[in-house]
Amino acid sequence: MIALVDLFSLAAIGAGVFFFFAGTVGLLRFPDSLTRLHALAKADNLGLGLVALGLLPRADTALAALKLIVIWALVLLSGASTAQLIGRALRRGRK
Amino acid sequence: MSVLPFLDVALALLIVGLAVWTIAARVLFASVVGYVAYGLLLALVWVRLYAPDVALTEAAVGSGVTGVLLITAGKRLGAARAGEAGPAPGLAQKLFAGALALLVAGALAAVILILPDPAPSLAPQAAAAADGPGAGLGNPITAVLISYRSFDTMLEKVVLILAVLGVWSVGADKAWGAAPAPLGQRNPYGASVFLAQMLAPVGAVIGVHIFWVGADAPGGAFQGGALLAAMWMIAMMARITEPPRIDARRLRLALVAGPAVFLIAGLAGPLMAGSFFAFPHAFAKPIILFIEAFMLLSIAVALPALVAGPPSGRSE
Amino acid sequence: MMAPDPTTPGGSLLVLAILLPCAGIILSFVLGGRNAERVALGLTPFGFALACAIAFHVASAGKPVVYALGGLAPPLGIALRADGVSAVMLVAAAVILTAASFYARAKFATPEGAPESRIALTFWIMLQAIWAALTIIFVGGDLFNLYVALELLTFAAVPLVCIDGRPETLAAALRYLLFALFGSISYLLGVALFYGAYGTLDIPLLAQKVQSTPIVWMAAALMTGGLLAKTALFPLHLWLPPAHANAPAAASAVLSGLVVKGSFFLTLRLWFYVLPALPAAGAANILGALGSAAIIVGSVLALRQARLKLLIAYSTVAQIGYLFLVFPLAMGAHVWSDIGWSAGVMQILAHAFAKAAMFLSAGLLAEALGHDQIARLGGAARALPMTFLTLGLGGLSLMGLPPSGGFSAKWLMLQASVASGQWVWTLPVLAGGLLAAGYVYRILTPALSEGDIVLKAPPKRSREAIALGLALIALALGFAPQGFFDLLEIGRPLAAGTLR
Amino acid sequence: MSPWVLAGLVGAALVGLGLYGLILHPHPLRKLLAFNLIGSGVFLVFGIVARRGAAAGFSFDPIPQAMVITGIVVAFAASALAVALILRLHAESGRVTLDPEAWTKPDDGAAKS
Repeated sequence: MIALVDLFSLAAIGAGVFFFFAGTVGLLRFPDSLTRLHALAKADNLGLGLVALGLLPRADTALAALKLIVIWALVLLSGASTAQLIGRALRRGRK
Repeated sequence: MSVLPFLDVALALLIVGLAVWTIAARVLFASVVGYVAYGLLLALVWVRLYAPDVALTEAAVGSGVTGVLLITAGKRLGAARAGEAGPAPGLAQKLFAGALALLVAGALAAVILILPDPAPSLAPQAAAAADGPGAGLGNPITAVLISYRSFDTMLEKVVLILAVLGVWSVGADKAWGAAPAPLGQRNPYGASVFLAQMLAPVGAVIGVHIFWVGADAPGGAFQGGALLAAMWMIAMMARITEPPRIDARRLRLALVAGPAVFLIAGLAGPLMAGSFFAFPHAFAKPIILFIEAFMLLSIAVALPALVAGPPSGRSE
Repeated sequence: MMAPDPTTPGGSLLVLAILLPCAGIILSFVLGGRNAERVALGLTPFGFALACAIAFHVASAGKPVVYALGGLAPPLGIALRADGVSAVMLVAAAVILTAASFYARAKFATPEGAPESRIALTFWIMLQAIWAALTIIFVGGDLFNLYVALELLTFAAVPLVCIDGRPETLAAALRYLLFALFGSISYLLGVALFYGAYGTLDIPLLAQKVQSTPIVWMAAALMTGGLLAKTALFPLHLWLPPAHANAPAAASAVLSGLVVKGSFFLTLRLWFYVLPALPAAGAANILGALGSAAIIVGSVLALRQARLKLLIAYSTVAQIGYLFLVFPLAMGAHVWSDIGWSAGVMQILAHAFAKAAMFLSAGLLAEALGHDQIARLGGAARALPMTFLTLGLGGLSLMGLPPSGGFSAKWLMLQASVASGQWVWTLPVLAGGLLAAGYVYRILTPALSEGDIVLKAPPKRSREAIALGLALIALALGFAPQGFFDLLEIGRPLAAGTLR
Repeated sequence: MSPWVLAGLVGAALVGLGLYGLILHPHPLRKLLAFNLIGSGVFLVFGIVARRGAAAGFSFDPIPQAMVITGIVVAFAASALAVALILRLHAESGRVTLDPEAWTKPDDGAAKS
């Protein structure tokens, strides 16, 4: 049972790290700001979500688990909004 | 062999790299952005130094609120012509500055490496005093800030009042009493309004929570207040609310609430516990929380006031 | 485990002397408008009385007055400690700040029914803040507490420099702020190293522990460097003249007379109270040499100024140089170091009063004439006799002519140099006196010559009297009795070779 | 190498870098950034002093850490005052130079240093 939970954590966190890695590569390699933004948003939303998911079974208390979810939700919220804002600013700058 | 040492080294290199970028970047705005990223990473170093209270303060004040301040300033100044600040330094100046900086950094590093072993510490005294004047506080940092070295903390709150007045005082004479210029654009984007509406209430709850647990866990009036300040600033940037007029009685009362209550409690010390800035053993925790509540308010108001700047005659 | 509470009788006065102006700041800020002025002026007699009471306690007890805040003895708690020099400085600061407050009423008063104005609120609050900060600096016993006081002083002084809002004053204030911030942070780094080495920041506890190690030298160098930048010692003096010359006269008097003395006072605390055990002859000679250079450079630049206020400001750069001769002349436990110590403190006081008087007079003159160009002062002495009497008397003390506090200070410096065999320090003292005579002559000659002067408005008698009063105190210091110099020795760690 | 040694070296490097920038950059905002770098370097020195002082069941000495919190807030207040001055100077004159000679007026005559 414990081994199974560990395996789940490992898989989820591993997948999360992969998305972060991919996002970082995108940030460094993509040609323009909008596509880089796209790469970053993937890393933030999916990557962090998977890492938080993987950590959930390892939380000591229900409160700690709740905090993990809240952290992910907050990052999701601010990440999505700032991506919007940066995108808008870029479009305005281009005109 | 744990992986932590490698992470530490990577973090250190990244931070020094960003610091170099901040100093060396050609464009003003790039340098500002480098500094803000640097501040965020620095908070991680504080976690590694077993200083969660400092990490929270650094993230909220040192990086977050300072970031807004500097980016706003950088944006306004970045558009200005290059070279208006004066001639670029010559080679001799560069060599002199470089030599001096190397000398100071080298000497400092050498001295840090030979700090005495075992290190002197006041932790035992602080632990012993916890049974006395600082009774009932699980977070020793809060005990130091509000009890053992409360005098410093009170004075630092007075410094904040002076800083706010100093910032206001660079405004124009005819604008005195008016509100500072709005923080955001005239027509804020939907996304920033959405962010403020969603984030500000949650952030405010978290801010109060951080203050409340601060007596026993990492957190306290400084960190909670900074978070509340940030939420208010987000709301102002989305134009959901505007900076208040600087002659508003309520604003001024909120700004001085922390130091005033602290000062009165300090003055009442001789009656309560026989000495200025002493608290009676049995009531130390409620008194400290009471003082901190007003400090929370003052910090939450002072930081946005400092960012918003002097009063502006401009009305939109 | 816990050290006994070191509080002495009269100790609560120290706390009250600090909290009084702090309460004044808070009240002025909330009540606003005319009340800021009322609070500031209303508190001056109490502040003055507290300073005198502390001085009386120190003098009558013959030992420092101490208060441990929160009943917690150092190292965990913070102690306040007033010794002889603190007592004298507290009284001097109270006199000058009170004088500046009443002098400033003419410019910073808020008329009945008028709305709150920017300059009035800023001025009255910052003046009280300077009072609070200086009080802590004079009685603070903890190095970090003193850091907070230094920052308080910076935040109070900078807005005063640019209170009239012209671009050149903003630039001067900004330059001052950057120098001051560098000074504070450098000082703070030294504090961190002291804590890392000895686990305490209490001055007497540190003094017992310090040894001549690289850490201590590094900390001392950093703290001294920071304090020198704040004191505007040559070659870090560039910020001072524009900042002091552009502020309103009442503010200039306080900035030049007192604020730079705050950071100098901490330099004294550092070397004479924290580090008396260090073999510091080399460091003392470096400080003395920088001081000598400041005397010469500052005086020569003062001779070349076209504006009266700039001339007086450059004279401050020179007179600060004299202060630093105290290090070679009073360091260590020698028979002559008492003389050097008396000379140093006398120079602080004489310059504080003389310079405050001169800046206040320069302000009156600029208001009466509409300018302060020295070349256009022809005949001004006849139109403004009392103002020029004050300038002349202040100049007398700067030159070091008897009878004046400046004369006593310089005479004691010469005595100490001769007694200690350090003849070399007589040269800057004498040369500085001659150069000072030169720049004072430059002010007085055109003024005493013939010329037609049109007064825009005659200055108020009471304001002239305040300035003259300060100049007279600078002269009266020349008659200080022996008991005054004995007071200065109270609590000095290595007075006359004995640990007191 | 223990983390505190590393943090100490980073602190020393930050102080050096900041000092270099503070002396060299003519732009006041760049000077302010440099000052903030020095500040955080100094705070790190406090941090390692606190970490080394771990004793009596605490993993750190609380006194230096409390000092850092006070210091961070003061440093922010200083930055805010400096930014206000810089922006006002820029708005009033269109320049941000700190060179005293640039502000010398013709009627100051020989006021050169």
